[in-house]
Formats: sequence, structure tokens, C-alpha cells
Amino acid sequence: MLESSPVAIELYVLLSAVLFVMGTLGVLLRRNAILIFMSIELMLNSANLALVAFARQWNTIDGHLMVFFVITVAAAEVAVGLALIVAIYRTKKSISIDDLHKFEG
Amino acid sequence: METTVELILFFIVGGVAIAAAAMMLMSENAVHSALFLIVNFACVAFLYLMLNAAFLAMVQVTVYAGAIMVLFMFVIMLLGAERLASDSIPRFPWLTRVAMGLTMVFLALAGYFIIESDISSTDPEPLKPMVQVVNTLPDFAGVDVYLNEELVAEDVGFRQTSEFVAMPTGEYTVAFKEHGEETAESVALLNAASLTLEDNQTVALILLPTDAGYAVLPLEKDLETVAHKYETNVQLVHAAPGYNAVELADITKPDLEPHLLVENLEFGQVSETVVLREGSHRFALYEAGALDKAIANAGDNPVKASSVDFLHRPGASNLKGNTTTVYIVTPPIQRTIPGQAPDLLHFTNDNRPAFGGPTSVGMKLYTTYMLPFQVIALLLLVAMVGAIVLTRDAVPPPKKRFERRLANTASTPIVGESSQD
Amino acid sequence: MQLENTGVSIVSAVLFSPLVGVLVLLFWPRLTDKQVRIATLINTLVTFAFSLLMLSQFDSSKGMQMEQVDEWIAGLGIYYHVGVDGISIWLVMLTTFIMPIAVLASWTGIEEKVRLFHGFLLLLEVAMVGVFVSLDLFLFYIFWEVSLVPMYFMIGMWGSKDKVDFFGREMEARIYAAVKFFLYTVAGSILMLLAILYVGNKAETFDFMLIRDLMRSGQLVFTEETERLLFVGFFIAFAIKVPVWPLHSWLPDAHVQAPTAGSIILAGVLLKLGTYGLVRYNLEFFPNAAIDFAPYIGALAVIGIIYGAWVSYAQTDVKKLVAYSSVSHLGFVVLGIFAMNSAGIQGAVLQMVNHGVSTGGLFLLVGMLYERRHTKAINAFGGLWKIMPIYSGFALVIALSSMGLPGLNGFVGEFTILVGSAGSDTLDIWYTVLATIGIILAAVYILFMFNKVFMGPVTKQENQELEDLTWGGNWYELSALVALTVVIFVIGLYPKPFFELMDGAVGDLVAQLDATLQVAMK
Amino acid sequence: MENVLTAVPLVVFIPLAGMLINLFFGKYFGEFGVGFIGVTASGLAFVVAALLWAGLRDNNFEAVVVNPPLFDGWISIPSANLEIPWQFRVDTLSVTMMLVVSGVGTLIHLYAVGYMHGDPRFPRFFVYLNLFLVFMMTLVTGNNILMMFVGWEGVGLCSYLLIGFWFDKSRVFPDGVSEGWKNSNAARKAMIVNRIGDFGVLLAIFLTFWTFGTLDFYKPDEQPIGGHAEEAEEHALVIASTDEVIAEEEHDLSNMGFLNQAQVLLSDGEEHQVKFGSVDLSLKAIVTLITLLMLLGAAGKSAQIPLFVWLPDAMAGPTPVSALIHAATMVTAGVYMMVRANVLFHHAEVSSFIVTVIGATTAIMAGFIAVGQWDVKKVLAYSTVSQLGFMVAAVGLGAYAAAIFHLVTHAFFKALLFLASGSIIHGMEHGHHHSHDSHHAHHEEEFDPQDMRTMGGLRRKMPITYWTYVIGTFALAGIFPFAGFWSKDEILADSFRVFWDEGELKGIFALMLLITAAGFTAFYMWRQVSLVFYGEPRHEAGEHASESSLLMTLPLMILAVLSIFGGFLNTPSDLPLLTDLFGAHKFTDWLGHSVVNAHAGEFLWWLALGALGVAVFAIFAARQLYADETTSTVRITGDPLARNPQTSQAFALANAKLLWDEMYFKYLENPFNVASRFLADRVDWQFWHDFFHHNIVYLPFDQGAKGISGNVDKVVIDKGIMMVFARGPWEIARRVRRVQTGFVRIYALTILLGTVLVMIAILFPDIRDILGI
Repeated sequence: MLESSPVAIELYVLLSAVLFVMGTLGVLLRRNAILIFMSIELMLNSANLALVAFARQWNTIDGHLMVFFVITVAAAEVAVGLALIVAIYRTKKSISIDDLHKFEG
Repeated sequence: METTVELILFFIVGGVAIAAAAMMLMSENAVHSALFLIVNFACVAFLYLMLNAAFLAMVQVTVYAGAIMVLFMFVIMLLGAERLASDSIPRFPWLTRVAMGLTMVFLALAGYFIIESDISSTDPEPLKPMVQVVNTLPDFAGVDVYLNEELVAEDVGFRQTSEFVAMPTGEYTVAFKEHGEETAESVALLNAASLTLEDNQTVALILLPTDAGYAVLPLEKDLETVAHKYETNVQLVHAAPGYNAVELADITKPDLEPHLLVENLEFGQVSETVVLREGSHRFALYEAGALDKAIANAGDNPVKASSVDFLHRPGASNLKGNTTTVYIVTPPIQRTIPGQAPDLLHFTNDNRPAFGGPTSVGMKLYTTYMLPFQVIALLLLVAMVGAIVLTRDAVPPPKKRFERRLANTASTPIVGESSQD
Repeated sequence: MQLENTGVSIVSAVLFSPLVGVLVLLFWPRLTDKQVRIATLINTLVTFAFSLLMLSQFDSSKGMQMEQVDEWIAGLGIYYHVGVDGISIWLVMLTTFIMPIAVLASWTGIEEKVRLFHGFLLLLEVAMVGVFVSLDLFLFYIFWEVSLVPMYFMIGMWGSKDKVDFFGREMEARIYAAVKFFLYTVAGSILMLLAILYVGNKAETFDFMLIRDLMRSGQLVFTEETERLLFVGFFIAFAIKVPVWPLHSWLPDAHVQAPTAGSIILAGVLLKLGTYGLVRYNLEFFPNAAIDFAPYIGALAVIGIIYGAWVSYAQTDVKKLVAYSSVSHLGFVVLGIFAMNSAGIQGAVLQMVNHGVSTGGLFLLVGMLYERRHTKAINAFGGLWKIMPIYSGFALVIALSSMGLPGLNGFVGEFTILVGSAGSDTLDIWYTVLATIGIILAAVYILFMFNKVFMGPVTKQENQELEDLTWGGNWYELSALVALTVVIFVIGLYPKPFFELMDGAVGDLVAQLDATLQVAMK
Repeated sequence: MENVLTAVPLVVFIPLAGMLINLFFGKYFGEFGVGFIGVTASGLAFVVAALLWAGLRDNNFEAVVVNPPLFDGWISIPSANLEIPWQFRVDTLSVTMMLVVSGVGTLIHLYAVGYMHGDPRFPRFFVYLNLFLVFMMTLVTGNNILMMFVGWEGVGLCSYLLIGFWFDKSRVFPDGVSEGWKNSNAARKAMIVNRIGDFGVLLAIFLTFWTFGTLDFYKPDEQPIGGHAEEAEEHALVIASTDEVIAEEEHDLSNMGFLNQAQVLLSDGEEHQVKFGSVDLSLKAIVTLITLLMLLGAAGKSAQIPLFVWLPDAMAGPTPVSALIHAATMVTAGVYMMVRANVLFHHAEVSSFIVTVIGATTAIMAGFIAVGQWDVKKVLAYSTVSQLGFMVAAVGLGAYAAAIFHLVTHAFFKALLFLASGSIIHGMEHGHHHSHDSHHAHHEEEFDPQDMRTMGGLRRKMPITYWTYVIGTFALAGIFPFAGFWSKDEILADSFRVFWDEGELKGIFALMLLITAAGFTAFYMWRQVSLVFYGEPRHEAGEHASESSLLMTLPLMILAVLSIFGGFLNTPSDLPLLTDLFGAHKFTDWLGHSVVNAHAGEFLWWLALGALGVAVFAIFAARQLYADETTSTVRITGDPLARNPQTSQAFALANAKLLWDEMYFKYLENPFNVASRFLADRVDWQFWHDFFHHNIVYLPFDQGAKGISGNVDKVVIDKGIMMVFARGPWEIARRVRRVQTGFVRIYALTILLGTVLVMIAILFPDIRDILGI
């Protein structure tokens, strides 16, 4: 039986919320597609942190598994997303998200 | 004291994480942003460690900070995209204010949720009690054991143990019958009219014969204990009716005095857990007080293990780290011969793996989460193929390249070829 | 109601092996059109090889066999349950045999979106085989509906370039035909779905074998009214697909507009889904209603036989002529089925195969002509025998087979059906007499077509330079025709093994029908 | 020699092999090779047939059933008790047919090598001829009626292919139709008319199966009951007694072919009911039905009223085809079938009567038409129809042996006549070619080498043809001692016997009609001989005509010999000298081993002399009548009969073929076509496909939908509610649409906004608490 965490779990979750909000801001405010991607990664990470914290609190390993899956999906997403960016850059010569509001080559 | 240290650490690391995130957001250079993000990820990994998620911390560093971020860096460098997007004129000047406002509202709400929800005071889900059967009944080839008519162990042979079975909390009546006898009535057990199972309990039910019939001895085991990696737990159970109290000693080194582990254990009693180093051990079972007597007799001479009369001395047993071994004193197989020494039986359980370690994650992953795991793997595969397809250039067919190479060899042998690639 | 899961059966291999091709076509980048065709051909041939293997393992002394059961939606009593018996195995064989021919038929005819087309072909094969082998009503229904989709696209995307006048608005004929085909069939199958759901609910399982056992043991009984309604629900779906007169008006459109491969499959296999359903479900599940309705359905069949033949005689478009001849031929099949005796049903099953081969062959021939001359009008030809002797030789054999010349396959089927209907307890002798007139009319329209196209002097300049078949030039056409011709002769001269294999299954069915009939007659 | 009987499949397989070889490799062989293979295949089949004949004699004339190799069954449905094997039957009847088919066939093959010389599709012709032999042999050797039917349809197919063999001839007739189309249409007509007959045969088969449970004539270990095989010692059978004999014996019906079953069941004098679907019929009625349906089949194949119309048109095929298929062999298949089923016909009095009437009427009708024909082959074609009428009438009269006997002799002399006419045509064409080369002026004129009006005087140009033709004519006309005399006399004698001894009306009816028909026969034959051979040539083609090659004349000579002596096969019993020389009704005895009801007729002196007198008179009359024509060198414009007002109408009628074709077109073909077009265009397409589908199914749906959205809408909804429900959302949509800018960041912001709103919604109770609302 695991002892309860020395640091209150709420603190972890709050930290996660703060990071999430920062990620959100990144997505909203930056125009560089790569940076937006990185912000999304940040958001995913903050969610992961919350998951791990809850897992610690409730003493189940399932949260960890969820994080594991999120990491995997994130990897997949990054692979495809970056590939998209590269492809778009080839045709548009720009990765500014504002230049991409039309589906045309 | 420990709490304060951790708290301080948390604030430092959390602060760094937030700072790194902020720097990532604000830095104009994409490369810098990426580097800051790495710092942030490292901080999160550290927090994982503090939350007993050692395995995930490792994955976080290798996969995220290592692989994914390298990918980012690579793409940034490939496109030369460090400052690309900032040249254009900002399109939605109002967006900054709106976004800030909305996110702050979001944060406030989330914070309200978190604080109101009172996570820390919520107790974790209790574990269901686990039951295991140990058969020391020499009279039967195999027994089926029932708890309230529910079969928990089937065909457990003499000196064998069954797998753990999770049972709901509650009162139970234990009964058993010989395996394979379809019609046989279950054999009543003398002292086990009822057994109470509680949450988080791990119980080994030791079936043992008594002079009057058959009895069950519930042995509560603490498999949670995180033993040192190189240590092993040993317990002794006296389950031989009609025999006097016993004591157990470690006689791994025969020339030294036996190291007494358990003393004066009466029938039906269970000893405390003794922690030993892992490795090969020899034990000897004595009648209670026999060792003291021998020491007293010997006086100043050192008592050699070999010289003390013992009840039973099994061969060397190899005890592995992070396990619990239970030694059970049972009556001899042939009970008809009076005065014969009791037998010593042992069985070993692995202790539960540490929370958050690779073993626990892996066990869960390969059992409960097998299907999602495969789906995720497939997804990864598809993403990989997709990435290849997307980034694939309009490569001229290989045949053509071959022709070109031929043409080049005719004119400028090497330079022409490399320039094509 | 529980079924034990079993191991993988060869039936599943036959069923799903075309999916391999679909995956290859989906994911293998940069296949040239030719490679796509070759891959599809190989895939269909492998499927055919699998089905031959299945045939070799078939034990005529057993009923349903090579079954595979896997839990699917256990809560609703729905299983993945497949297997073959003497009836379905021949239809599976027909399907796997026709598919390579369909691929060969589109070897040069399809030039746009080749990969997609072949993907649809393979998907269609899965669906069609699935209908024949599925032993679960739910599974059956799914395959049934899936079979519509590829055909819908095949007609709609690769169909002819004709235009039709639709209420004063010009419309692509192929779109019109595709939509009509789709709507007709779907309209019927909705009724079937209702009936399936009712039966499944009442039996608490969707498994064909379980329901059959329940019915045979008298544990599942419908009232007379219900049984009739259910019968009609199934029948209309199948009748539209067959098509039984007067529900045939989608057929000429679909056939004429479809690409060659589409026509071959449509005539060769898809229509058989309906007749197969009649044997498998209507007779098996609702024998009382079937006996009650048999005279009326028999009448529709006979009308279809004569009407189809008569109407096809007046056609000016070769493809339309063949399409109407299908109405006539399938009238025979329906007649045989509702004769409800062994000869009739076995003849019907064999005739399904025969019609698939000979009418499929006719469509193949028409397709070849269309590719060469880009017209299907009968008047545009004449005297082709002189110009294309080999092609015409094959055309003669296939036309004669369609006409029912003894010694070729068509005769064996038609004869057996008519023997059955002549001795039927459900149909009067007049049905046979009138149906036999259909045989005369078959000669009338087939010979009309053959004479106009192949005989007479060559009068049109365009026809002078048509290319005949050679191994070097167009092996794909020649090999498809050779394969069809071989089957035509084999079934015509030695149909014994075909009957032998289906005798057990049909005998079983007929025994049940006879028992019901005995009760009904008292 | 009994073992030789198992070789019977060879009569099918040898021609099959020949056909396959020529089909696949014929184009490499050249004419000689192809012809050699074709003739050899046919000749070998004849050798096998001859061996079978010998073997059968050694086997005490007992029939043998042989299973072919490889094919251990054909249609076999155990659960329906339907078992139809491929089995060959060797008995005296089938061997007779085999000998005729392969014997005459070989000669015609040989002839065809010469006749078809130079044709671009020479190999194909021999493929068809051999294929025809395959099917014809299947027809005559099949042990069950369905196998016979295979051959039956197969020969029909070959007939179709061969009639239309010259489908590509582009010569255009005065009526605007090219010869190719005429040939093709003639082929199609033959096939379709035959199919109508097949309709009867098929129904007969179904009835047979459900009545007797089998389609085998006889089972393998079975001999015909009541035939010679059982009472080998007796020569002439008296039918009345056999019935009683049969009835007394015990029989296991389940293991019998249908002919024996019928024999047993019909002989015992009891009423047998047959349950047939929902109908109960007596066995007698069923047998009557079966025989009538068979008659329909025979009428199709053997060109009887009303289905004979295809045979004259079938002359469009090359002449060897006309000789082989449309004179000697295929057209006799109907007679063969009826004789094979003689048990049934014997017991079906009504059917027999109708058969007699049909046969006799056909004989006289066709004889009459033949008088008015100008085409040399058409005359022979109608003659064939007429002679087939004789045979059919013989069947109806119960003179089965006589029918087959006439079939055999007819095969000889009619094949001879056709081949000779082919030789004439060949000669005329040759002459035409020759004259063309010298006189180019006559180019425009279309020349028909088959028109007798252009011939004349060929006697000197083509002596062999002339002599053989005259022999054939005598044989056909029934001049003593040629073959036709004997066979025709036997039929006439039988019809008299039926009338006199049994007092049946059909006897006298047949006798009168057949004698008249015999007179017609002699008349039109001599008319033909006069017009073709006598006098002076009336066309330069005739002047340049020359005798055909030996390859063509050799078969003529052989057939001429057969036509002279063929009749002695079956000389009557009490003739002086001839009976001692050739034995008494040998052929009938031989046939009696398989044809149960075969019986030898008496020889009636007065009848034979009378018939001979009629023939001689007719020949004399023709000679007188056409003597004037033959001496003229001007082309005949009209027949002497047409010029005579008393006979002109009759001649016109004969010339117009009694308007059969026109009638068929008017009352059958045209209505069928019109109805077909009406059904297809009006009923199926305009009404059902377009009108019903569009106006009944689609439009109401469409209108209904529009009605709801239209009328109801315009009045009620459009004015009021529509504005709210329709215009409102539209306006909203118009504005909201602008949100879809395509800018991802705006979307992200929207998502965030949504999230915040959701959170507020969740928190709403708390907020309410806090605010104290």
C-alpha cells in the first residue's frame, strides 16, 4: 500500500492546468505552424501530468497506461503533422497558419 | 521533514516548467522554442518521478524529449523555419486579447474545479481480497475448495498451492471435496465455519489435517511490502497437530551457531515475517527450546549446527529477492508411525511489483490493455506510412534515373551523378 | 441458443481471399494499370483455386459442411457463421469462376480509374461469395447489401456514355440505370430486413442452422398469416433481384449501361443471389406459404419465360436482347424451384450455374464487339462469321448453350427443370407445356440475333477489318472464351458430378417439403 | 464376334475424331488432307457398323447395350429417380440405321470432296459433315430417348450450319434479297421449325418419364418382349397372339425400359390409371398423347404437314448436304423415332390413324407441289417430303418394317438423285463459266444454274449423270425391279391389308392417296428428266456443260447399283425365282428382332401391277407432255400444264407451293413479329418501363413531395410560419457562414470558447449558489 503523496495532488493538477492554458495560448496566438504543434505537445503533456497525478492518488496503474498511449498517439501525430507541414511548405513556401485558409495548391 | 523537501522540490521544478513553457511561447526563434520545450518536458519527467511513475519518466525523456523533439528540430532546420511565420502581418489583432481573456476564465474555472473537488481527501479504491489455497492434506490426491459454494481452487494436489483468486469482501464458509468425485459431499472443515475477507487482504488458506479431521488455517500475507531488492521474506506456520511448539533456525553455515529465526511457535500459530538476504539458505526445525538447551549444554564451546538434534532439516533452498516464502510445519506423510518428526513444507509468492515501475506497467499492458496496445501500434504504423507518403517527393521513376546515369558516365563520370541525387 | 466457435474453415479463405487484393490495390503505390489487372487476375485465380480446393474437400454424403462459427454480436445471437452445402457450393464455384473472366473482359475496356474498378470487382466477389456461404441471417443481409455498392459504382462510373431523356431533362443514362438498380433492390431488401428481424426475434437467434433445426423440430411455428407475410417479405426482395416478371424493368437499363464486366457479373452471379435466396430461405423457412403461393409464382415464372423471350426477339440492341433473355432463363429457374421436387430444384440450381456461364459468355461476346465497333445495334453487324471465324465459333457455342442445345449445359438444366415441373405436385402440367414453348422462343430470338450479326454477307465497310481472336493479339479474350466453352461442354456432357454433389442437400430440403406437402394435401 | 458389339461407341467417336482433327488442323492440310480425313472417318464408321452387323448376327440378333468409356452417366439425380446414362444400343434397327447413315454418308463425303473443290471454307464443310455423322450416330444408337434427342437436336444444328454454309454469298436476287441472307434465313427457318417439333418430343419425354419412370427404351439386360428374339424360330408374327402371351407372363416392371413396360401394361387388357400431377389419366390416353407429341416431333424433323415448310428452303445448302441430310438420313429420324416407339404406336389407335392421315396427305400434297417446281433441287425436295409421307403413313398403318425398308431404299435413290442433280448443277455452273469466258456480252444476265428452264440436252454432255439419274428416277417412281418398287409396294400392300383384313378406314384412305402420290412421283420425275436431259440445250451454259469428275460420278454409280438391287433385301415370300435367289422378307425378319411389331406383308400381284401401271402411265404422260418443250431451244417461259386452261390453275397452285409459306407468314410469323414489337416497344418499354415507372411510381412521389411543399406550403406555411422557420435560419446561416473562414486559429478559439461554456454550464449550480439566485 502506497503512502499518500507528500505533495498534495491538487498542486500537480493545478500545475497541469497552468501548463495546459499556456499551451492553449500558444496554439491561439502563434502563427508558425511548427510552434503551434509544439504548443499542442505541451497541452498533451499537461494532460499527461494530470493523469499521472490522479493515478498516484488512486493507486491504480491504469492512468500510467493512458499516458503511455497518449505519448504514442502524440508520436504518431507529430510524425504525420510534421510531414504535412513539410508538404505544405513545399507547395506554399510558407508555414504560417494564416496563409492556409484555403484548400488550394 | 520529507514532505517539506518534496514540496520545495515541487515548487522549484514546477516553476521551472512554467517558466520554460512561457519562454517557449514568447521566443521568436523556433529553435529556441523547441529547446525550451525540452526543458519543460524534463521538468515534467522529474514530476513523474516524484509521483512514483518511474517508467513514464523514462519514456518521457527518451520519447518526448529525445525522439519527438529531435524530429521537431530536424524539421525546423530542414525548412529553415526559425523565423518564417513572423514576417507576415498579424491578421487578427483582436485575437490576443480575446484569447488571453478566455484562457484566464478557463484557468479560473479549472482551478475552481480542482480546489473544490478535494482530490487529496478522496481515498483510493480498495483492492479486492485475494485467496489462495495450500493443500497439506496427504490423504487426497487433489481437492476442490469452495468458498460459499464457489469453487476457488480446483484439483490442488498435496503440497501444492493454487493461484490467487480475487473474491468479494464478506463472510465465507470454507469447504472442500476430493477432486473428481462428482457426487461426493463436501468434507466439512472443523475450525473454519466462517472466514472473513476484508479489502486489501491477501489470504493463503492452508488446509491441514488434525486428529479429529481436517481444518483450515487462514494465513494473512503481506505481499505489498516493498522489500529491498535483494531481500526475501520468510514466515513459519505450525500446522502439525499433536506436535509441540517448534523453532526455526538458519544453519546455512554449519560450522557456526544456528541463527534462530522463529522461536516457540505453537500449533496454529504464524510467525512474524523474517527478512533475510536472498540466496541459498538451509534451515532446521527444532523443538522449542532445543537450541537454547544445546547452547546451555555446550557452555563456552561454540554450538555447531550439526551437533544439535533437530526435528527436520530440509535441503538448501534458494530464496529469491522480493519474494515471500512460507514454511509450514506439517505432520509426516505416514501419520501412523507415532513419534515421527513433522515435515516442513514451503511455498513462495512473488511480492507485488513496485507501483509505477516497468514491471507493473508491463503486466497491465500485456493483460488488460492488450487490444488498445495493438490498435495503437497499428496507428503508429499507419502514421509512419502516412508520413512517408506525404513527404515523398515527385521522384522520377528509377528507370529514368538509370538512363541519366548512363548518360552522365559518358560525359562527366562522378560529379554529374552526385549532383542528380 | 449457443454455438461453439470452430477453427478457420476453407470457406473463409475463399470468402476473404479477394480482400488481399483489395488491400494490395489500396496500399501498393504506383502500380501501373497493367500491374493492377494482373494482380487482380491472379487474385481471382487464387480464389478460384481455393474454391477448387474446397470442392475437392466436399463430402457429398454430408449436409452443411466446412462450417466456421465465430462469435460476433453474441448478445443478439448473431454469429459469423459460414459453410457450404451442395446447393451453395456450386454458386460459390460459379462466382469464383466468373470473376477471372470478368477481369479478363475488362482488360482493355476499362481505361479510367483502373485501380478503383478492380478494387470494386474484388469487393463484389467478397460480397457475392458471402451471400452464398453465410449461414446467419444477419450476416447474409449484410453481404446482400454490400453487393449492391460496388455494382452501383461500376454502372455509374464506368457505364456507357449514352444520354436519356428524363422528364425533359437530359441525364446520363448510366446514372439513371445505377440509381434505378440501387433503388429497386434496396426497396425489396427493406422488406426482407423486416422479415429477418421478425424471424430472428421469434427464434432468438439469427443463425440459419439453428432456425432450421427449430423449425424442423416444430419448436418454431408461425401462424399461417405470419408465415405468408414473412414469405412475401423475403420473396419480393429476391424476386426483384432475380428478376421475376413483372419486376424486371430495372434489368435492361442496368445491363445495357453497365460495362462488360459489370454485365457479366450482373447476369452471371448477382441475379443468382435472388434465386439462391428463394431456395435457401423461402422454401426452407416457409414451406406452407411456399406451397400456397407456388401456383401463382409458377404463373409469374411462365409468363416471364414467354414474355422475356418474346420481347427480346424485338430488340435492336444486342445487349438488351441478352438482358431480356435473362428474364426468360431465370423464369425457368424460378419454375424449377417452385416445382418443389428434387428434379426441379436440382435443375434450377444447375441452371443458375448454366445461365451464369452462357449469359455471362454472351455479354462477354457483346462486350468484345462493342470494343471493336463501339455500337451494340444489331443492324450494324452482319456477316461477322466470315471476318472473325474463331470469335464466331465461340459465339455459336455460347449462343447454342443459351438456346438449350442438348449436349451443352443449358439443355441439362432446362430439361431437368421441366422434368421436375412436369411431375410437380404444386404445379399443373400446363405450366410445363407453356414453359416448353419458351424453348422454342429461345431458338427464335437467339437465332435471330445470331443470323443478323454473324451470318449474311458483309455489307458494312466498318466490319471488314474487325480483329479476330488470336493467342498473340488478345489472349485475354480468347482465354476467357475458352474457359467458358470448356465449362459449357463439361456440364453439357457430364453433369453427373454436379447433381451428385447437390443431391444430398436438395434431397434433404425436398424431404421436408414433401412432408409439408403431404400434410397440406390432406 | 460378340465382343465386337462393344465397339459401338466408335461409330460416334471416329467421326468425332475426324471432326476435331479437321476443326483444329484442317487449315494446314489442304483439300486432299481434309477430304481424306473426312472420308476416312466416315468410312471407318461404316466398317464398324458392318462389323456390328456381323457381330449381331453371331449374337443371335440379341440386342446389346454398351456403356461408353469415360462417361459413366449423364443426368443422374438419385433423389428424383432420374437416371439417364450415356448408353449405346446395338440392335437390328440401330445397326440398319448405322449402315445406311455411314454407308450413304461415306459416298456423299467422297462426292463432296469433288463438289466442294475450291470452296474457301472447304475444311469447315467437312467438319460439319463429320459432326453431322457424330450426331446422327448418337441419334440412332442412343439407348434412351433423351440421348436420341441429343442426336436429334445435334443433326438439326448441323443442318442449320450446312444450310447456311454459304451465308456470305453476295449475289442479289431480283427481289432485292441477297443470296447470303436467303441461305441464312433458310437455315434459321429449318432450326426454328424443327424446334416446334422438338417441343412435342420434349413433352413426350416428360410424359414418358412420369408415366414409366425411365427414359430407357430397354434396360441393358432386357430383350424386347414379344419380338423375334424371344421366338426366334417363328418367322412371321401374329400380333394378336403375342398380346396374350405377354399378359400371361410375370414381369418386373421396375427394371424395364419404357417400351417393354408399355407392352406389358397395354397387353393385359386392364385399365391402368396414371396420376399425373393433378390429373388422372388412363394409360391408354397417356400413350395416345405421347405418340401424338412424337408425331409432332416427327413432323418437324421428317417434314410432314404442317411443319414441312423448312425442307424445300433447306435446299439452299450445298448439294451434298441436301443429299445426306435432307434426303437420306436426318429427315428420316422422325420415322426412325416412331418405329423405335412402335410399341406405343401399335397400341394407340387414334394416334396411328392421325399418323396415317398426316403421312398420306403429306405424300400427295408434296407430290402435287413438286409438279409445279422449276428448281431442280426443289423438285427433289418436295419429292423427299412426299416419300417421307409414305414412310410416315406406313408407320401409321403399322407397317413398321416397310417404313424402314422404304427409308433404306429411299436413302439410296434419293441420295443418288440429289448427287446427280448436284452433278448437273456443277456441270451447268461449269458451262456457265465457260460460256462467260467466250461471250462477255451476257454478263448482266443473272444465271441460276438450278433452273430447269435453262437446261435441256444434258444427256449427251453428261452421260454418267444421265444414266444414274434415270435409274434413280425409276427407283423413285417404283418401276420393277428397282428398289423403290419393292418398298413402295410393301407399304401399299399393307394399307390394303389394314383396310381389307382389319376393316380400318385409314387403310383405304392411305391406299388411295398413296397410289395417287406414286403417280405424281413418276410424273414429276419424268418431267424433270425430260426437261434436264432431253432435247437441245436452251442456254449456252448447257451447251458447255461437261461431265463431272470421277470423284463425283463414282458415288453416283455405286448408288445407282444400290438403287437397282436394294429392293431385293426384302423380297416378298412367294415370288418365283426372286424368293429363291434373295430369300423371303429377310429384311423384315432381321428388323423384327428389335421392332416388336414388325411384320411382313403379303405380296399382292394385282396391287403391284396396278401401282406399276400408274407409274408407267405417269411417265408416259410426262414424256408426251414435255416432248415439245425439249425440242425447243428457246427458254421455256411456261409449263405446258400452265398453258392448258384446265390445268393452269392447278399448276399455278403447285408452283406457288400451295401458298403454305405465305399463309404461315400471314397468320403466324407476321402476327408473332408484330406482337413481339408491340410487347417490346409498347408494353414493356413505353408502358412498363417508362410510363409505369415514371408516371405511376416516380411522378406521384415527386408530385406528392411537391404538393406538400407546394400547395399546402404556399397557402398555409409560406406566408406565415415559413418566414420564421425557413427565412430565419437562412438569415442566421448567411451570417454564421462567415465564421467558416478557413483560419485554423479561429477554429481553435471557438473550441476553447465551447470548452469554457461547457465548464460554465457544469458549474452553473455552483455559480447560482454563489450568486445566491
